Amino acid sequence: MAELTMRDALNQALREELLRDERVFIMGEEVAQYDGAYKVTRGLWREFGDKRVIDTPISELGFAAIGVGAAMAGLRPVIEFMTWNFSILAADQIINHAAKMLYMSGGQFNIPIVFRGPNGSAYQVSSQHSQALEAMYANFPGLKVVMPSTPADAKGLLKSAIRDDNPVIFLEQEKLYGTKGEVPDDPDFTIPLGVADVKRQGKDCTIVARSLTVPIALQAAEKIEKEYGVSCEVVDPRTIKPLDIDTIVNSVKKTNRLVIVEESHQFCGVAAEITAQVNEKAFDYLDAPIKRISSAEAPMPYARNLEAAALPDVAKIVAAVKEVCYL
Amino acid sequence: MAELTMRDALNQALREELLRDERVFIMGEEVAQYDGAYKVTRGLWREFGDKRVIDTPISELGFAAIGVGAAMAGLRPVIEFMTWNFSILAADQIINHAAKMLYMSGGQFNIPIVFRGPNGSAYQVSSQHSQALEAMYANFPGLKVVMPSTPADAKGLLKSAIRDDNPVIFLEQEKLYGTKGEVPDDPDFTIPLGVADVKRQGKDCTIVARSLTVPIALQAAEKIEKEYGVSCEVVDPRTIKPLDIDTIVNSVKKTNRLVIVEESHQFCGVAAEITAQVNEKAFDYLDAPIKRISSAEAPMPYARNLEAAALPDVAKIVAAVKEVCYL
Amino acid sequence: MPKEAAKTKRSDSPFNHKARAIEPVDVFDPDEAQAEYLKRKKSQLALIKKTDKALLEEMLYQMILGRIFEERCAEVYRLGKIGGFCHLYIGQEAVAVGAITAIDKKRDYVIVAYRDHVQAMVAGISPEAVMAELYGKATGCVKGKGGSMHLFSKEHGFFGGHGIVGGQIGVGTGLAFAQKYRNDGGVTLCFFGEAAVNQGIFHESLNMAQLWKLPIVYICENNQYGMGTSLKRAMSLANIARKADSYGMYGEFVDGMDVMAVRQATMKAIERARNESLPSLLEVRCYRYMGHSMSDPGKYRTVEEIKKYQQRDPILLFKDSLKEAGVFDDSEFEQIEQRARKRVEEAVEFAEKSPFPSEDELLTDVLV
Amino acid sequence: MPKEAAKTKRSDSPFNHKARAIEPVDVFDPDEAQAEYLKRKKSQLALIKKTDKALLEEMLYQMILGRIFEERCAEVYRLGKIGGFCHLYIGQEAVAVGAITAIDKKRDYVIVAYRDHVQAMVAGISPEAVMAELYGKATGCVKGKGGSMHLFSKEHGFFGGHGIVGGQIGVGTGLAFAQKYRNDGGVTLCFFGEAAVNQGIFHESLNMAQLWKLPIVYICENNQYGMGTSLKRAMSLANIARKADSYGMYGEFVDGMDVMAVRQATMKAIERARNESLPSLLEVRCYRYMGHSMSDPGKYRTVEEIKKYQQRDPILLFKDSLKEAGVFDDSEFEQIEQRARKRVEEAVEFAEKSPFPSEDELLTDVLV
Ligand SMILES: Cc1ncc(C[n+]2csc(CCOP(=O)(O)OP(=O)(O)O)c2C)c(N)n1
Ligand SMILES: Cc1ncc(C[n+]2csc(CCOP(=O)(O)OP(=O)(O)O)c2C)c(N)n1
Ligand SMILES: [Mg+2]
Ligand SMILES: [Mg+2]
Repeated sequence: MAELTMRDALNQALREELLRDERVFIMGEEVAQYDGAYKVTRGLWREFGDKRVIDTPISELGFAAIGVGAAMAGLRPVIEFMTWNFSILAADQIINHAAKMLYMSGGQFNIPIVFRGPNGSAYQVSSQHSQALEAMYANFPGLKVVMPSTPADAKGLLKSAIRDDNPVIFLEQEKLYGTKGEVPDDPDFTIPLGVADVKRQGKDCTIVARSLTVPIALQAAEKIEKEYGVSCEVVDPRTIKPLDIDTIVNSVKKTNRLVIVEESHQFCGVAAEITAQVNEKAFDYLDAPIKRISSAEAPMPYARNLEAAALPDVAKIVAAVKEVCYL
Repeated sequence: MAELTMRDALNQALREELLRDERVFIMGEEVAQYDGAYKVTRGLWREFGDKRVIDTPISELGFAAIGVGAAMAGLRPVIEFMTWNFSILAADQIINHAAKMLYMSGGQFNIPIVFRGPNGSAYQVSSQHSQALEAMYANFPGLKVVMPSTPADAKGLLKSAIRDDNPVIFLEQEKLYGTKGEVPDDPDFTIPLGVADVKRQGKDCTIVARSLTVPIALQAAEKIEKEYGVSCEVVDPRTIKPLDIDTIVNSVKKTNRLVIVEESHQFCGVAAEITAQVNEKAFDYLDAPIKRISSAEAPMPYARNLEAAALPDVAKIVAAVKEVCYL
Repeated sequence: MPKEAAKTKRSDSPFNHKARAIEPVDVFDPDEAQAEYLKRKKSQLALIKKTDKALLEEMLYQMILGRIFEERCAEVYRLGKIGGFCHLYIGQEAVAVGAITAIDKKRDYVIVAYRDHVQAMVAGISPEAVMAELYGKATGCVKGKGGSMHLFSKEHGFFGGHGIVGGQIGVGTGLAFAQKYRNDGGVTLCFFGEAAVNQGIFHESLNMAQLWKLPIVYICENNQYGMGTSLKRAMSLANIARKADSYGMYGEFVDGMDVMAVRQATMKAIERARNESLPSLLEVRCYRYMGHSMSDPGKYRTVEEIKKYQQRDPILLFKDSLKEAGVFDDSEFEQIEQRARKRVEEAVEFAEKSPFPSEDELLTDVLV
Repeated sequence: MPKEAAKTKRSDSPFNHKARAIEPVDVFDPDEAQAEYLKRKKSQLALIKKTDKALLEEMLYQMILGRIFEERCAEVYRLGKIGGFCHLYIGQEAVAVGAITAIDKKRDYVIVAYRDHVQAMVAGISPEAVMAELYGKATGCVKGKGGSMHLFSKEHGFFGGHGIVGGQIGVGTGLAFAQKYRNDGGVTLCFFGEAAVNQGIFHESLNMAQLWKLPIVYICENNQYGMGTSLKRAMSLANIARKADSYGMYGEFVDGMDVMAVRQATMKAIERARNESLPSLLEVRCYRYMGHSMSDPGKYRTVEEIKKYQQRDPILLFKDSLKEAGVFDDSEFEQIEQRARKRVEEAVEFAEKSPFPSEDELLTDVLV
């Protein structure tokens, strides 16, 4: 175990998988000679060279397609989007090609590919650069969607994603790249996709959070415990699809209350999906309506104060928990 | 009033708006000389000529962008996607440009554009040609999303969409193009965006359906009434965004039961959103968990029998209503 | 591996490139093309004489099989046996046969668009498996899940069957990337229609293929229409081979009615890919006789236009040459045709008799 | 209106286009460029003498204003006054000034990427409104909602400020479409970096612009790097002007350190657009001195390389010529610089004093 930033944990995962399997390669804008726009791929080009770590032109659709084709032919590409905002240009390859290839080929061609990069808000990068896209991709069958919140999860999940034989949407968060945590250095450490993690035990209210909102939810839980004596359980699904709904439902059956926090837009979002599933599976256990806290129904503004107002924060979570606890 | 097919109702709406406003033009693949792949634009090129009805190369991203630019400069483009599946290639222009332009220009540049075309399943056109994309687009602030289910609604809503000063995602359904209904011929007939329509009154259970699933839900409601004496109210939101949640909530407050039917995939879909909103706004009125009926969690298969199995149908709706009514 | 930077030639200053408008080129009416064909016919005959007779027979058989198969598709489609879109290849047979018979089936790959029945069969998928797929049967080459537009066969290196115009240009580039990555000597043939050239993915793919020197042959089947839109109404410069220049790529124009010409150009391009790891763009000018798909009445062109092209029908031209070269006589032609006809009937029978997929199949193959 | 089909020239058979590899061209090292510049300098001086003195002063002022403004941005960015991405334009001033001073402000449009401060100011947005925007203040040109990458001004025909590489190429094509649709005589200048050429939207847009004869000038600011990737590592044929050939479009290479050359080429292209409704592609070769954005340490190039380009700094070259032509003397230069410096200080002061937007603004401007 070593204490690593999430950036380095991801880097370690990539490095170990590059070492482990010749078929793995990394491709994207600035991933090689520049060490990655956010330095997640630092040092890999120097170590593995031009064949395994490949800088591309700014052609998101084109290089995503190259990844899909290479995966069809048996390689295991890791495609970096400098940010997920730009993946929208490549959405045709992700949604219409990667996600459907196995099915439309009658099971002949699986696509073992990972699309990864930072997702969600950063620091005042404004509307075209701040989107959280998990809901958009999770809507389509044929894709897995992963969102780690800690360095260890990031490493274990990314390794699983690379070893997975399906297309995986791997959503990181720039604001978490610098956060630190203990990370196992066993090169066979992996975390299975589809298993939630209870990041904090509690009995009065369940908070489901993911990625950036996990540390915020944990802070809020501390504050609520201290100020109101309410004990919150924080569940981090880690994988959005497949979703470990059982862990969430079990928590709700215990706490009878649910607040869901997310950085993405709300309408047709992941919180809506979790709400719908919990409604179906734990209807009789709910003592209050489920609350969703999402980012504002607006493109992301640039001004510091507006950006802060747009995003979930501790105060909003505290207020929501109070509401579902009728405090 | 005349009895028209939905195809002709849409055609009439387009024609009237072309006549009414010089700034309106139609652009897309095969919309002009070919009369539209699905004949929605039939006759318009002959009547309005090359300037107003424009065939494009197969360049979805490019001509969507031309639409966005033209709208910025004050025109009112109607951009046809031959089917919405191909809009995924243009998603960057819809999501990153059209939806954000007003906001990121500080309110200076609104984008009065309509993107339209058939959405959802057709007749055995398989995985890359059968997707219903309302959830994907509805997730993003800055867009309106409209889904008519009758010829009159189609006409009135399309006219409102063209007159609207915002980007509107207008989702038609190929299988409905041939359905007939009374359509007002008043050139000033419009239906406001954001207002649901109760397509059938009922008191025991609410069914929310949209587009293709409305006629199926109505059939199911008849059958249920006849066979089980259960009276279903069928609510058609017509506009997915903004969503007229009040009409849905009011219906649920009366019936205490809700089934939502949709052709799209379920995960992070519109039914999830409606479930979440109803959960929040009518929690105490619900006597049973809300049921969602969506298309299968799979790309659309080609084989006739598999395709049928993938889609919502009367039997599935009947079963769901029975379930929420504890029959 | 990638990132082999383009070489520079310092004497050729960019200032020498002056503003100018290029005259678009589009001269390929059937008469002119035929005249051109007759000019090179001698060398074509010589080529035929140098070619193995069994291969020539296989080429002719595949062309005729494709033709009859597609005619039969039209019939059973009208009977409601086939659903969805059904894009027929009639008139273009020389392209699939000329190009795909040039590959090394052990290591080369083929990827195509939705007009894929004939290409799939030339690549090796049985007519039975294709027809059953069109019927949506469990015995189809993709178990009834893909249908007409999505034929695949891993066994035959046939990577689909894709319905998004242009999508397979990018995916095919990725196949060639994998071949170069593994250094296995394989080459990818990537087919697309001329209308797909207007998609951004064409541009992005060709740039990367040349930048990284990928072993790929881009085969643009220029049948001159994308649905109802003629090439000239959709492309500002209707000379596709020339677009290769933009990437510093080899580009070549090929008469797609002449199966030997297609084969020769493809062989050269494959050699270039295999030996020098260099991509090529072939513009193969051809013509489709039928509508875009079974639901297209095809009003955007005249019967005369179609007839004119049919006078240089690729099967006709090839048979003529084979006869002139003394390879086959009429009775041999008859035998080949009979064989093809029989095979198509067997395919239809197989498809008819096959079961629909079991309903459990709905939810399999979504994820591995 | 659109759909003016390309003209054909029947003598130019497509068969004449033989397979060939084109040598990529990339000769523009500063020394060579300078030699070329000196060769044409005489005509440049003649041009200067023919140009209105007030305009020359305005051009020089705008270049200096842009330079000082950007230097000040770097300073206040480091103080944390500006957030997010901040892409500076230092070194490229001749492009914005040469091109945008060539437009008719009453009817022409400008659209640019995210490196947009200087272009916005030359188009007419006040330095105050730009600086306040960078500060995220309510008085910014987009009320603090867009920030550095998203400057807009309807009043000045300035259509942004776009952050998706290549996106504005398509949107700009739509602006020109609207101008042609309205037949209002307007022309669009559409700026983008050389790395954006590799996006599919470039290809799709240029095809439609030429096909439909739209009044647009595509100005590729080829500063030779897209972030840390040099042109040659990303583009198989590094000659962008030549890519116009693919569309039958006018293409021209321009020395982007020479403001008069940029202005002249733009004027010609604007004329072509205004009078003949024909698009053009200008490749304007330039260089950025700073990192890609404020967070880029710029390790992918040497100090020597930067210094070499700085020897032909566009402000330096222009001042030299103006002096040689006897238009301004040193004291006049000093005055112009003072004026610019003062204006930038006023802009900073204005930004500092302005209020942040009210929180209600969060949910306004989402829909009209
Ligand atoms: C992205 C996309 N846009 C539109 C379509 C609808 N469509 C299917 S085929 C076709 C024409 C393609 O023409 P071309 O590429 O020349 O191939 P051909 O059909 O002539 O073989 C169109 C517009 C599609 N399938 N995908
Ligand atoms: C679609 C997209 N991909 C990637 C990025 C990240 N990015 C921003 S600027 C840039 C480099 C662009 O270079 P160029 O077009 O040459 O313009 P320059 O910055 O040199 O002015 C990149 C990769 C982006 N903003 N949008
Ligand atoms: Mg074609
Ligand atoms: Mg650049």
